[in-house]
Amino acid sequence: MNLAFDLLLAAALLWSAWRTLATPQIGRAVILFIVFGLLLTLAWARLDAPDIALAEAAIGAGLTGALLLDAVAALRARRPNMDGDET
Amino acid sequence: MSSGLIFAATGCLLFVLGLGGVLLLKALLRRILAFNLMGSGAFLVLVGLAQRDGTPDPVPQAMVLTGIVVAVAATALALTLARRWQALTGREDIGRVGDAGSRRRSKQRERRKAPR
Amino acid sequence: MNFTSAELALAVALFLLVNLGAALWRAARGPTPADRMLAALLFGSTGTGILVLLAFAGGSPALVDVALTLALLAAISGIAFAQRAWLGKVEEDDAA
Amino acid sequence: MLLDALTTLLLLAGAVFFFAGTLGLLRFPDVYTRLHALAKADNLGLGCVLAGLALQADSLAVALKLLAIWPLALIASAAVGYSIARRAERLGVVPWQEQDQ
Repeated sequence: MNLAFDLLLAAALLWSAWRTLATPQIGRAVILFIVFGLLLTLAWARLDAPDIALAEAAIGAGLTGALLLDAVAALRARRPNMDGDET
Repeated sequence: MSSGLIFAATGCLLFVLGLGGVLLLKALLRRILAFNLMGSGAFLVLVGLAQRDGTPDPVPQAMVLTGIVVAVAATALALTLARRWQALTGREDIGRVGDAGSRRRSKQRERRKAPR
Repeated sequence: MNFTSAELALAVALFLLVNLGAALWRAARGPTPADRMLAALLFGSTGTGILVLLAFAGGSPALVDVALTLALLAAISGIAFAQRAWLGKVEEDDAA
Repeated sequence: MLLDALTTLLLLAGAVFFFAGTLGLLRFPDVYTRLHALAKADNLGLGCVLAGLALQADSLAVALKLLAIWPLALIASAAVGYSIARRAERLGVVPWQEQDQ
């Protein structure tokens, strides 16, 4: 059962990483990257590294996601040919 | 096959995926994402291979912990640079300056081609 | 019933991971950006459950702290999404 | 023995609720209903799992820490759910209604 857990987690990691790079829309890619970070937290937990899992949960899931989403919004708002409807 | 070995192999594949993304993708945000994936792959290899016969080795774990924090700082810096680059030049990718890879130019070319 | 509790915890964790696989499908194909973000939030709450179960099954109590952090901080990206990044229909044809 | 049986029951109930949440996320028609599935079913499942594991904890401190996760997760989930629903409403996402008739 351990082996099945690890293999499934590895497959989910690889698939989300691949979709992150392959989706055409940058907003979707960022959300998939957040999902990748959450899955990576589980991977650190499986690798008996709770301190790294703690750092990844705080940084990879919270901080990096917020930074990337903010950057996407800022780039989109300043793009000239597309009027981002600011509400 | 232990879980360390499985995740080390996953880390290898992630590194290759991220490297391909960094080399092949044009948009800056995507390159930053690919760079982060590459770093995560390297971290997985470090921790996974350090876990011989069940007992984890604390030194690579400390290195990876530092590396994660540094990666976030580097990502924040890269995002700031990308925003500044877009504010200065209006572009979201880098190529050679004056290259036809720019998004606005290819749009113009399409528009020129369209009426015929 | 010849389960020990640790094995049961690992089995439930595996089942939740299968659930996460299904949610990954929604995160990749969801029609609107909000659906993708909701899938990411599901990863946060289900991931908390998996971490607690792994802490029990693997016998390392430090993972409970990780679960606590994950439960609180997975919400941050959701808030950032709602406040800053979700601007409406622009995202649908946004090819950068 | 009773504690073991209760833990088994609570863990299985938690798995069922988590499964219901995922199923709702996959099958419900619009943002509001999916939000509802996510915020209610998943947190109930998390509460069941936490209560079931707290019964097995070897010290009171560990059990209390396990049980402290639940209200915090509830607060975080409520904040995110409110935020996303208000944003959707302000963007003009129309709530889904039964199409036929």
